Amino acid sequence: MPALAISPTNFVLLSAVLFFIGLFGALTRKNAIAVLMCIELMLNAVNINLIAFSRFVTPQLFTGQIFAIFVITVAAAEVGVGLAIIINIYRHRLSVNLDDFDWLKW
Amino acid sequence: MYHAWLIPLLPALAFACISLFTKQWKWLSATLSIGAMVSGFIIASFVVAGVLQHPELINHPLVYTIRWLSMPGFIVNVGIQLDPLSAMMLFMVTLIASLIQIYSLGYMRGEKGFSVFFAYMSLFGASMLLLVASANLLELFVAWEGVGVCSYLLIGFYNHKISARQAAKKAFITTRIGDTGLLLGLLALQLIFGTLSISSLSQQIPQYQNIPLLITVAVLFFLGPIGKSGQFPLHVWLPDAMEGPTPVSALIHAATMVIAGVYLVGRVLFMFHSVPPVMELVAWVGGFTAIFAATIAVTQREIKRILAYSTVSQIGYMMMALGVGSLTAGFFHLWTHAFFKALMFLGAGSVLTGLHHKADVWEMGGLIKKMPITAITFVIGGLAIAGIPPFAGFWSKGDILDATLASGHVALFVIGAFTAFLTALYIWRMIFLAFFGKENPENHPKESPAVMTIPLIILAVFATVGGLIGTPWGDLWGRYIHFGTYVAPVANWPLMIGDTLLGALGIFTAWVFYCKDEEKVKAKALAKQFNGLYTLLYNKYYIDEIYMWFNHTMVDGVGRLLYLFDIYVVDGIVNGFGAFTLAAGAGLRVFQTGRLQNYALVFFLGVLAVAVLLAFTGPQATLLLGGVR
Amino acid sequence: MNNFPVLSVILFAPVAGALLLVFIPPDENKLIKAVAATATFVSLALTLYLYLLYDKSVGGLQFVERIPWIRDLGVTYFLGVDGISLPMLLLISLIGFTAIFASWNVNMRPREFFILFLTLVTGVMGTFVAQDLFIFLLFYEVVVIPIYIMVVIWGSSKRVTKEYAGMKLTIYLLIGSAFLLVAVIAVFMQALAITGTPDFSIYGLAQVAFPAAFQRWTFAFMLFGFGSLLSMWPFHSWSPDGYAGAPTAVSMVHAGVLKKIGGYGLIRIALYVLPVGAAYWAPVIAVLGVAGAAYAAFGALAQKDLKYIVGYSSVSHMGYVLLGIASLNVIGINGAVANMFAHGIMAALFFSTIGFVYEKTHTRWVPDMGGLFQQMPRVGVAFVLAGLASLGLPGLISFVPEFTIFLGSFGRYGGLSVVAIATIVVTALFVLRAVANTLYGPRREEYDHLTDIRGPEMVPLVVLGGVMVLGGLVPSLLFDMINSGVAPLMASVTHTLQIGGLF
Amino acid sequence: MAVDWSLMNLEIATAVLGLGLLLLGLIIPHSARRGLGWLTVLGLAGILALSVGAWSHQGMLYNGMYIVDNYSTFFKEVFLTAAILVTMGSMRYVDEQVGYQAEYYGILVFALLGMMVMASAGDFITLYLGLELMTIAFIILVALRKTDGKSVEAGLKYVLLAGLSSAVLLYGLSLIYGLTGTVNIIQIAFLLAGGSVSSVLILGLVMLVAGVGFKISAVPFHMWAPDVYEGAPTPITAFLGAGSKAASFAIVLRLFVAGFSGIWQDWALLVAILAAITIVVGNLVAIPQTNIKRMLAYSSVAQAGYILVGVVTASPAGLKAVLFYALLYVFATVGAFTVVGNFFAQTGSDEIRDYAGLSQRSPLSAAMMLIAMLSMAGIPPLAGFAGKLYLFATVVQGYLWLVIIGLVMSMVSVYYYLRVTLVMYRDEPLDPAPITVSFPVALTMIIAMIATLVIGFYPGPLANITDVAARSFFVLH
Amino acid sequence: MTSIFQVGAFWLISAAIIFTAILVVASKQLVHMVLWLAVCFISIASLYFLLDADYLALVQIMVYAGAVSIMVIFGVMLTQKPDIKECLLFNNQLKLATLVVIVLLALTGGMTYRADWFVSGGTVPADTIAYIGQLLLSKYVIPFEVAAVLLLVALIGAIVLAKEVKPGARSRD
Repeated sequence: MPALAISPTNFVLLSAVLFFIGLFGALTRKNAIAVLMCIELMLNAVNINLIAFSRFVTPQLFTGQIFAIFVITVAAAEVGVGLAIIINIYRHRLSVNLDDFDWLKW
Repeated sequence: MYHAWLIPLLPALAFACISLFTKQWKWLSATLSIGAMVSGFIIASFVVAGVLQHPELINHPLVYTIRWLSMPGFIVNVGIQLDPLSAMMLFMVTLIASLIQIYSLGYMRGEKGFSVFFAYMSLFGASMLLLVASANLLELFVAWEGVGVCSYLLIGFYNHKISARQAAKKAFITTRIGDTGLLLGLLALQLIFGTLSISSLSQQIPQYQNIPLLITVAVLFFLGPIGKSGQFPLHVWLPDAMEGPTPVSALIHAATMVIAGVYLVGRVLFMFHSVPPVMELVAWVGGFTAIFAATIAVTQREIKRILAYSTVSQIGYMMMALGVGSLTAGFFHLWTHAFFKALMFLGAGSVLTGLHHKADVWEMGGLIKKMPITAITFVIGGLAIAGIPPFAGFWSKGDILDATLASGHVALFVIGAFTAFLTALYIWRMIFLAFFGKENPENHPKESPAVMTIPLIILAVFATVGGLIGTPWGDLWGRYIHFGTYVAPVANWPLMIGDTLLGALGIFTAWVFYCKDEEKVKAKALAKQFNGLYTLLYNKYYIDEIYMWFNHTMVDGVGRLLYLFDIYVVDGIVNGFGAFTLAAGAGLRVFQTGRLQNYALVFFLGVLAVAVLLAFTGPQATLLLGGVR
Repeated sequence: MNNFPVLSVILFAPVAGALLLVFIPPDENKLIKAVAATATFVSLALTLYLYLLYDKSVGGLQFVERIPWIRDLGVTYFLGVDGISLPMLLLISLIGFTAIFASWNVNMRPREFFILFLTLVTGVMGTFVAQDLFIFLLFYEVVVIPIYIMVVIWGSSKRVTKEYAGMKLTIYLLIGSAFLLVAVIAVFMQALAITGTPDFSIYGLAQVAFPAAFQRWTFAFMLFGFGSLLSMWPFHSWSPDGYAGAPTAVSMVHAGVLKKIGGYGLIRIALYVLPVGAAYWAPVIAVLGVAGAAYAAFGALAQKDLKYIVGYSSVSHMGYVLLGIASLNVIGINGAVANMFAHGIMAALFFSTIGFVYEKTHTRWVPDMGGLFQQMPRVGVAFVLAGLASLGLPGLISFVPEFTIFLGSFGRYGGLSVVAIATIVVTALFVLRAVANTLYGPRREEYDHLTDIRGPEMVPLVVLGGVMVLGGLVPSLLFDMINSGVAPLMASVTHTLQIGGLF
Repeated sequence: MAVDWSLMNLEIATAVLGLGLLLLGLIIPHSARRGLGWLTVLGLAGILALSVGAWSHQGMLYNGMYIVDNYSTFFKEVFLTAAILVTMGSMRYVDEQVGYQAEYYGILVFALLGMMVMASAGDFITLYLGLELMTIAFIILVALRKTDGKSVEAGLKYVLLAGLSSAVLLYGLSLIYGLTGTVNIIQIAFLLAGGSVSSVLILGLVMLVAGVGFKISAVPFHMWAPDVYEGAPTPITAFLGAGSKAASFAIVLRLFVAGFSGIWQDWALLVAILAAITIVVGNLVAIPQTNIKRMLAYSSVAQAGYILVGVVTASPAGLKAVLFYALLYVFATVGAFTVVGNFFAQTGSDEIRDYAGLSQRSPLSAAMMLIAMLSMAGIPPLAGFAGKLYLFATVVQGYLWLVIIGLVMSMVSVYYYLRVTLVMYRDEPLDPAPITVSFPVALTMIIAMIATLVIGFYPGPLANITDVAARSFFVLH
Repeated sequence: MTSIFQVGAFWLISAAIIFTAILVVASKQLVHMVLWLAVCFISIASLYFLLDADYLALVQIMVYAGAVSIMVIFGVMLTQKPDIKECLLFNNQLKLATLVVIVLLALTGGMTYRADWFVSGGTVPADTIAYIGQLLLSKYVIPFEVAAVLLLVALIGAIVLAKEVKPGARSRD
């Protein structure tokens, strides 16, 4: 039933939605850790893209999958560093509210 | 005669030498200056002798030049042009300048800038001599301006006096206005004829056809003489010029500055002659100036001021003569006038030294007893200028009136005649007031030293016999100095008698008013009766005031206006740009709030912008608008 | 020519001096000045030597040095002088030398002062000897920064603060140079596109036939760049403030020479490389020039500060220069170049004199002065000399140039020239006023203690005054040289124009 | 296939150096850690020598996944130069202000490694990893002054915003991968050579522009730069400005000039506009700054705009101009920031007004600052002039407006540079105590100064080298 | 893939993903956020199964649902103020952000929706792990190494940054 057939488009749209949900959170949540999580959502959206394309476009080459693996690795590293910094700044300002961090401006 | 080029050079060297080296040693400086001038005079007399032996020079002047400047389309060769005219001028200028400098030895004794004075005098003489001898109009212009600047320096010699500094400025600016016209004239000539050498111009101009253009050029050209020779309406500087030391006034009025204008007109008479309307202009300017200045002179009180206006008037006379086409008469008067005017100025100077610079003739009187030589020489000068035979003035003035009448300018003749009467009147008014009548008890005059009186005597001799070279019976002058073909003069008895009577009448009137009645009641009554006229004349028709007003209101006004425009509008725009830039910087800065998520938002706004830009501008935008490929 | 790189020596003698100064202890006051004077004197002597050695009959570039510099841009280290640049080189050598003595009494951080000053001198020299646009630009802006620093440190604040004046001057000239740079890059790339070989040398670019439209806008840009440097009306407003703010030496060099780079560039580069554009814009240049001449003369009339008077008068004189350039014929451009030289000498003398007056009386405000002739006759002489020169008195250096400018432009822009000539009366008016109110008039006791200039302070008066008189009495000294440079240049230009069929 | 690992000598050496530093940091006593700086310098110098030796030793690994051409080698040399200068200039600063020498130098070296990978990356995956390696290393370095709240805040802003931007970049990469079925740039270029664009390609392009625009801090993706630059330890700011930016340009060129050359006319105008906006905004906002680090940060934003000009034409000339500018910009930036760091280490201030009388307190510093700033402003005879000449020469035909904007704004920039000059040279010092310049710092300044002057006066050699590098780039693609 | 199961599974999973994602963004408590995030990750992993990327699915579960979530939990724990009251969930740019996001989403959707993707008929080999492992160590060894270094750097960095600064630490270093 072609009408229902799942084409890459579906996945792309799904990932787009996920991406922008994450983006919305990243733009609006006050809490630094929350923003970090939202960024993870966005990266996952990218992964969905990659793997979907890997499945549909280059099934035998695994390019997308490997790309996704690296993305996941980097994401994990980023989360680690990010959290470390957030903890650090929490020590300084006793807050993780991003609106409080405006010593550097203009 | 072939060393005429030395004549301007020597004084110039003297000037350089004095101003650079020998300033400290007064007498050395003076000697240098006088020596240069006198030797110049000696050479000049040889030159005159040479010219007299070579009558062919009249039509084929002796010219020798060197290259001064050359570029494609503009070549200037400077040098000496010798013909009777220039020879005569060289002779006259050197003679009078030498006498005046000798006289200055006494007059300037003890002045602070003694040697500076002599330096300036030398430069003054040098410039005038160069002007006279120059073979090229540009060279002549250089000398012309040199004369101007020297007069500026000398008039402002007492630079601590406010009046002196104003007079100097006035003299320079006023003449400068005229010179602008002259400069334009020169430019035009150079453009039209491609040369400024007098001799070649004298060949080319008479053939030139474009009369209207030539008229403009000539009129512009004539502005120069108007300024330099203090013709109306640029005469205002001349009377003030007596702010300088008296010898300077003498030099300016008699031998150098003011006659430069006359000389120039005479030099290029071939140009004016080929455009009759301009000749008329010259004649009328001269005539008007003559009577105009004479009327003013009648009412003045200061001795030098009276003489100054008389100069203006006499120069007007010469101009009139040239205007009616008589080079001979004009220059003859120039020649005689030089002597008696120098004589009278120096006399006035001697009087002033005697009276410790009290200048008002009404406060003098009876000086003849205390300073006989001065007085007698002065009287001779008076007779000369009043045109009493056989003194020099009689002959030259007679020639002028003769020429005017002969050329059919009756109106001008009448003016001239009346001026002659006025001249006699005001000069003798001065003489009677100053030298005759009863003495003024406050004054303790005494005769000046020989070094001052001897020049007076020499000049007096010339003022007496100087005219005899131009009588209808022995017309040496006219044979050498004339324009076009030479016509031997014939004795015009009625005119001669008329002149004499006019002069005598003037003297008599003066005697009646200012000598016969000790108290001068008549004169005062007359002045009272015509009070308005009197004040008008006494204030020189208020022309100075008008000029002052124009200068300070209009010119300075414009200046101030433009300056404000500059700092507020032009500068305002510049600063406006600057301010705008700074404001833009400060404005954009506000977006940098320091809020991380604002930054993120801006980032994605940027994404949006880029997306729109790419999707809707690129070459394939149309195909993308539908979102289809 | 023997292959001794004399131009490079002239160029880098001041730099050597500056480097030497770096190693002199900053308090060795006299020594520092001596070194600076020596360095500039070397340049001056060599320049005079070249001036005498230059073969006018041959003309063209002489004493050429060329070393390939940047191959891919076709840049060569290409030095040489012709009849136009040599007088300019002489000018900067003279003024650089005399300015050292004019600032003989600088005792505040003298070492830095003279280091910067020597750099400045080198920069200006470089622009005149460089025959390669790239090298030209290198030197062109070297001068800006030293000037700024000198103004803000050693300058003086009057109507405007020296910071404002310096910044205005600097930014103004830099913006101008930005447009110049645009034009240069465009010309270079266009030439590259036409000929295929990169070449930055002025001569090489002049051989390229650029399309007319292209020439029009590039010339306009160059005109703006050079014009603002030449203080072309209405881009002049930096100039009076700048001079007023600057220390004496800078005023001398800036008014004396730096401005002239603008005129030099207009003739030697813009006109030479883009004749069609020049022909197109010439009327505009003429109008702006005359407007500037008259406008600035009147503006000077309203000034009370001596430096402002001279500042405006220099704007006015540059107006004449522009008029001469606009006449686009040999006579006019001869006059323009000569007038740049003349005005340089005169302005330098003016500013050095004003510097001395200011140094001694601590005022430049004309109403506060008067009768200075009695206390300082030599200063007075210098001032009067400069003044007379600036009102174009025959017998001084600036008359014949002005006359030739008028002569050159009269045929083309009759009316405009008449206005310009009439302006000299106004010039006379304000100059004589300044002279009268500063030097003449009753003696003022408060200045009785002042000492006249003497010793080293006399150098500017003697040297510059001498040149002034000499150049006035024997103009051919200057004009033969200039003509030997202008005539061939105009020959090539007119040739192109006739091919372009403009007139 | 046979893999010629010798092509990766530089990277391997760098990695070894980094690991060695970290290990040494563990074993040697604290007192000895100060020596690590010199060790780093020596090591990097050795690698630089190696890279010079490896010049035109070109080739590809895994058919174009890793490209070693003169282009990448030149960039690696640029990074190495920057790293060496930064390390030398930062020793004292690190010892006194930061601590953690081992970690500092080690991570700095790894950041360098990341840049090198970026320079040679031939496909998206390598490119992305290199980018992230550099970014994470920088995040850590930025936040390393833990005692300073500003530093940590800068770190936080950097990590979050960098995360966002790399997410966007990745999204774009994924789309293009989906469109072309490959991540290999050369193949993508081949596939896109037709020049037909689909909407998805455009979308991917947009995301890529945003992602790399963030890295090169092009307006409007620059917002992070001023804050991070100001907060970061000064030497790191220098390295961010010089190295990170250059590396990002390396990938910009790979992606756009090589990858998307087929659809050049689609993005040329966009890049031109971005360049113009970046130049204008960067310079304008720099004017009102009072903190010198922040001012230099904005000016470096503007500099990114200038470099971007070279990308517009996607021509060898433009590429060459970019390479040329990248190197000279390293000297200017590192020089200026070294002065700032040294000054801060002794006075604890970054305020411009405190620089009063620097010309008397430390003539060398003042001169360095002046020369660096004038070079950035492009005033002859400094290197910046030659660089701008090369950059704008490429666009003068077709993008005249860009040339005018760029040059006029560069002259405007002189305004704020001169304000600093004014303070340094005219004002009398508030505290006459001289600013001591330790040997390594002095060395850094002198090298930077001489390089700036020499490149300005005699750009010939560098021009030739960059020319060769640029050509090698086009040989491969 | 057209079999009804796959289709149904896709819709189901995507619904779950979006739903949980929204919850993540919207939930007040950070802890809840983390939990929903974990759920979201798991459902994404199941999507990977659907896409025959079983190895990826495992990695996803282990790294994301496992490691990352735990780390985040720690982070949350360490940064909780005594009184955990998020006075306001969203910052003041909510409206503008919403607008931008929606527009961008619309744009992206519009641009990707009708694009037809090149779909190769090929199928994914059975055991992906072997292939991937082989590729990672052969073709993708350079990125692999770089990733290793990256992790090392991140590790050290995290330690250095998270480490408590002892008083007087500065004087020692």
